[in-house]
Amino acid sequence: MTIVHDPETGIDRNTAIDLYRSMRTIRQFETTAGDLFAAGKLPGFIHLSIGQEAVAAGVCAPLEDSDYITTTHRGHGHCLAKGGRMREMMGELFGREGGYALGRSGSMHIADNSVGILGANAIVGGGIPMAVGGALAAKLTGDGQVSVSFFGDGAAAEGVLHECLNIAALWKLPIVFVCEHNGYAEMTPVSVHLANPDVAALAAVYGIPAVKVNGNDVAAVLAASHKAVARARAGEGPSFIEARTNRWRGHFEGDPQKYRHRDELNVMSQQDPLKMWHATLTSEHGLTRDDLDLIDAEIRDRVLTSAAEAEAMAPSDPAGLTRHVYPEAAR
Amino acid sequence: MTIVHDPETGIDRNTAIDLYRSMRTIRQFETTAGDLFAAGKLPGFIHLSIGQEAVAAGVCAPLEDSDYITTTHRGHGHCLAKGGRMREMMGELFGREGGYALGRSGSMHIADNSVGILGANAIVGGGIPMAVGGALAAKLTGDGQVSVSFFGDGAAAEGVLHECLNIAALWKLPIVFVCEHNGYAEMTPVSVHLANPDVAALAAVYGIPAVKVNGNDVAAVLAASHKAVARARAGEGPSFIEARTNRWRGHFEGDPQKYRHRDELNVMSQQDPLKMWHATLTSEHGLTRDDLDLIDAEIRDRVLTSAAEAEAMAPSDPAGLTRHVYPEAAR
Amino acid sequence: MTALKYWQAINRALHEEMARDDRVLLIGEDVAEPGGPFGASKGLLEAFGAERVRDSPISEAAIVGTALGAAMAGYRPIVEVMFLDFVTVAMDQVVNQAAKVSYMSAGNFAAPMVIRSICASGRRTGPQHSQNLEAWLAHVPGLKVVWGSTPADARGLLKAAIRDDGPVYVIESLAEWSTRGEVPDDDEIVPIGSAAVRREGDDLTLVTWGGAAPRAATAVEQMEDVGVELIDLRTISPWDRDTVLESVRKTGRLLVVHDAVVEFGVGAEIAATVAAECFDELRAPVRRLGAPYAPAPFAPQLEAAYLPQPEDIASAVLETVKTVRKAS
Amino acid sequence: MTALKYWQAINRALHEEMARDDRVLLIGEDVAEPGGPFGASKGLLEAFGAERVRDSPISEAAIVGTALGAAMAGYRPIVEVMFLDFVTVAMDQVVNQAAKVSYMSAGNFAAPMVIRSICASGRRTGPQHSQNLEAWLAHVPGLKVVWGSTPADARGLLKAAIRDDGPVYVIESLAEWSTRGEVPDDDEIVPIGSAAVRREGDDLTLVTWGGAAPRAATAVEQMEDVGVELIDLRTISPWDRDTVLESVRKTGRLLVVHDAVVEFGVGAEIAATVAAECFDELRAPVRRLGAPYAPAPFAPQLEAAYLPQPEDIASAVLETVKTVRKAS
Ligand SMILES: Cc1ncc(C[n+]2csc(CCOP(=O)(O)OP(=O)(O)O)c2C)c(N)n1
Ligand SMILES: Cc1ncc(C[n+]2csc(CCOP(=O)(O)OP(=O)(O)O)c2C)c(N)n1
Ligand SMILES: [Mg+2]
Ligand SMILES: [Mg+2]
Repeated sequence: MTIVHDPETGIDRNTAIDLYRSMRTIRQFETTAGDLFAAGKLPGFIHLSIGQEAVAAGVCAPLEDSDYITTTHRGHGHCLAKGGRMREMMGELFGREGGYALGRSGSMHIADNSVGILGANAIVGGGIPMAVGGALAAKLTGDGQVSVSFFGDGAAAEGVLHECLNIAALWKLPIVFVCEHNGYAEMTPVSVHLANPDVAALAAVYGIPAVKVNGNDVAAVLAASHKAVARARAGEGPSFIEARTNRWRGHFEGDPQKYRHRDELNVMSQQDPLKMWHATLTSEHGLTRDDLDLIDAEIRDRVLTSAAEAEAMAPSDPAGLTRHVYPEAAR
Repeated sequence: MTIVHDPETGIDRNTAIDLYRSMRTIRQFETTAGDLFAAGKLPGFIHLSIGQEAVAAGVCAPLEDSDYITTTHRGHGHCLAKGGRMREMMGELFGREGGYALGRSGSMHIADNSVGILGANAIVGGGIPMAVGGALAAKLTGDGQVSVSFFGDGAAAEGVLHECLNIAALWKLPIVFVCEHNGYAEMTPVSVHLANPDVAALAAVYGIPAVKVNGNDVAAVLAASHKAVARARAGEGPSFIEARTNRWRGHFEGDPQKYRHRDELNVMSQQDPLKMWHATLTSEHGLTRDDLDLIDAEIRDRVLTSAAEAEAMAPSDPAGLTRHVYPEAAR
Repeated sequence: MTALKYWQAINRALHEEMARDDRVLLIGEDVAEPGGPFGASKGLLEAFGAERVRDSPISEAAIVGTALGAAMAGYRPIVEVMFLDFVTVAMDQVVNQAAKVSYMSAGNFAAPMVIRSICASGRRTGPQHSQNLEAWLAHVPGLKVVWGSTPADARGLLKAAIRDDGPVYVIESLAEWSTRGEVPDDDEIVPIGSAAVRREGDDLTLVTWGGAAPRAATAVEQMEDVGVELIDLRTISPWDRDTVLESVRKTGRLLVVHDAVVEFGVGAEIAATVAAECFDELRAPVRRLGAPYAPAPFAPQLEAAYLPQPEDIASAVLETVKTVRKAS
Repeated sequence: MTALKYWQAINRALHEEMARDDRVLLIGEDVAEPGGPFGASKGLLEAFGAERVRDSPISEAAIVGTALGAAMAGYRPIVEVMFLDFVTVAMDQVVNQAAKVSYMSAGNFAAPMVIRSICASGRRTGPQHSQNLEAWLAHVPGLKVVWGSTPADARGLLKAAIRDDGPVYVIESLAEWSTRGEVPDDDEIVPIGSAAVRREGDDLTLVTWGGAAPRAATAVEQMEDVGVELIDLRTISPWDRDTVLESVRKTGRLLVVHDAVVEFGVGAEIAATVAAECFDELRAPVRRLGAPYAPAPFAPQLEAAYLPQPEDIASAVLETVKTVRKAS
């Protein structure tokens, strides 16, 4: 989905619907994954991005397949918004031969060369340099490609982010840093892990244009992304977006969340990016509740079908266990 | 040397002389080490701090033996200013059994528990966390100790500095970060390695009081250090000092410095911290050129004697090669 | 003796040692208020306060170095690097700094500190959360490395590590987290450097540790006609050469089983040492069983194929025992 | 053939490969304008421009990862991590990221990149600048590790590494920096995974590489009555098992010599493999010679005692050849 969005003229109807579909797809994917996990069908840990859909949808909207992203352990939404195939993603969560990586990598390592997903990453901060490398490649190739790195507020405490900000600024690379600030690093609130919760300021100090946006408002995210991506494509260098948002679920599924205040969930549900955008679509773009119910149902169907197909895939075949340790063919 | 310095009333005569002696000692030590290296008497690499003496002398002046420092590959000056014993230092440079570490560690690893030198360090940025740990210990003990970490402008690009700034600010630790900004990381000028050469700004973003001082003006350095150390002792948390100074020599002795502009050395010699302070001592503190010549001669003598003694020490004994791999006795 | 889960045994060791010595500190991500990412530090904040038990930012290099500096200044910090895989962002502080401080200062400083990490091998956590990296750590002079496979050893080794005057890397098995075992009630430590002979036997010496140890025990339990001497190394560096060599001198056969990749793993050191030292006593070639040369996979059936299972271990035992030296 | 110094051979390889393939990039501290901290990248900036030859900040983790991202996006970057000791600040990017990309994406991505580091062992650079860490790297599935000990091999292996489709770690010996040797004039590469038999012999197989190789060669040159087969491994992972095993099957004796600490070093893998595979052919216990269990010391006489010298190697050869298996 490539959206040319002009903040002056606002978001047109089709774009608005696309954004809704993108967010709804993520919400549904995550909800279904959560259900499957609760049912004991998904091995390992999974980390859901429910509540954070607007960041993924808004940031990825202006991106082409040839643009790059890197993301984190909480990366399903970004991968979906960037065009990752749902069925292969589900297959990977299940640990099936039909998954993106033959089931060998799991939820935290979705990658897809065909749509520029350099990879989700299970090391906090670990994917950021890779995105810088994507941006360097883009700059050298000179076709106006852009690289985007998603990471959390917790990653702002990893030194490697700061190294990358410095390099991106020095080399004027076409990269957009996107901090999904959801107020927690696992069970630790931001007040305990960041001396300055104003993450955008950490980037601004390198001379990188850095904005803070309401990460629950997909239009605000899109506006910021649009500007940052345009700047990158024009060869003007890096940008930074701090998107304030909410992690509705525990750090991982199964996290009892004892560390959370009771009313946090109430506050969050009032900031539901889906509900908010639903309201905009009906009030400003002339869609009816029924129109949107239809979209919801269609997406629900698509996700559940993908999940069912994935579940039905053959389990990963141990015979292939040691393939691809070295790349198999010259590229 | 512990100096109580009140910036309101200025620097008294004794303090002024002590600062001169401290700087002169460093200059002489480094010059002698350079000569010994040129004569082929010192093995390995050595990195001299000629031109940067005011930072070491000024920062360390308000410190007690019980305070901690960590420093870098270019750390002779800091160790001397903190009370490191010249003879053992020279012994270490020579690689002698009488050196601080029995000759096993060399110029880049001077450490002395008795005067709080947690260690020089050959890994850029590697010593900074150790100083944070010293500060944490100081805070827990509650005796008003302070920890100081010296590092260069090059280290500002290592992520670990940023991690440490965040932690020090979060935990309100009694630490003073001192960046000796000499404009180079080895042969690479700061414009090529830092997007924002204003290193103090990198610390300020964490809410750490950060000042930039003329690192060639020992009075200015002392004023900044005095304030930062007092703040730390009072339990008010970390400070940051960026001291702009000059590295007169190559990165290491033997560096042909082809990357340097011809007139750089001229500019630097006009900013000689020793000459500048010499002028202040004669114009403001009533010392004569002869008084200072006498001090110079005395120090020269002391350094040359140490060097001669070190050279005469027995070579390191290979029989002890594997001692202290594990600590030998409970502490 | 009390029956405790593995994580409870760790928790108890932390409580006991922090109560015994007020220089002991705990620093790590989620260790204080949340009581540890998997519960191992429950109750410590409440018992010992926020000065001694500290939640840290996600800054592994800085917190390991902070622990080191505090250790050099007289404290005895424990720093948690959550998963063993994450030590990759803190290797400088572990290897170049903590491990070398005593040596580089010729004993003028010591670094009495503990680094704790979980190894999550076997828990379907995928290629960046399941690595068995003990071989790297063991190759570092000055760093001790321990890994208890039972609740009692997890507690006893952690206590010993905290009391050690140098840096000790303590690995803990997430796969055993809820396994119960008898834990002594007294203040007993498990000395660093001493292996446990879990079972005696005359035909083959099976050396293992950490995550593989319970699977090796399962394999051996079922074997009736082969006399397997099962040694749980417990300390990987410095490893208990005497116990292993003495056993192989008796059995004439060695099988090392670990979860790490075979190539350049800890098994190589043990096999090479035994091959050299027991040259005349060996009745069969030294043998190593471990993961194949590949990153750790995620899917259950892949991970099961990747890690040595009781059946694999049993076959390796049987094959090794069958081998006889050709007449020379 | 042309006689070139070791560093000139590296420089030539870089020039040749950057001219051959414009996807090849060079990134590192002091590599562009200054021409490399020790001259190895002289002239590259002038020849290939500032886009392809880049001076970086002191940010090893970020630059290794940057190289990786560029590799995944179709370039073939060479990234210089100046001294091997500094890989400790970039281990995550090397091990968790670059080495696993092909596997974790099931071949959807590859990481055709080279990481170059100097090992300064033997040059009196002290405990944090002299480590031989090849064992760590070799233990990482997906990462190849090479180390040429002669100008020709340094060039040929670097060329092969640049052309490899996966990540290759190239170690270079600072101690050999100015050693001259004949270097082929054509475009020859030294294939990864193939050892060089430097000298043939029937009595003992001496396996070595990197910094120790020249000292081993010196030791062997002087030995007249013992037939030493001298093998320079050149590639540490994947190592040339066939050449080594075949040799030991002939000689019946193995001595591995390296500059790394013996314990858990690469020698353990080779000795353990040989002990297992050549069980019946071995006439003497496998033997390893390396640095003692201590950080690398600074003072010349200490460093000389620390690293295996020609005399030490010669004695080990003689002692091993004397050994005979007891009648069993
Ligand atoms: C280097 C490293 N340290 C610690 C972890 C464990 N860990 C996984 S997610 C996480 C918290 C990340 O917080 P944040 O970056 O804010 O992302 P969020 O989970 O909120 O999306 C931690 C500490 C890790 N995976 N990698
Ligand atoms: C982690 C690491 N990377 C690279 C080096 C090599 N190196 C030694 S000193 C230096 C430059 C340091 O510059 P700066 O911090 O400004 O200190 P200065 O030499 O100017 O005092 C470099 C790159 C190192 N020692 N450690
Ligand atoms: Mg977060
Ligand atoms: Mg500098």
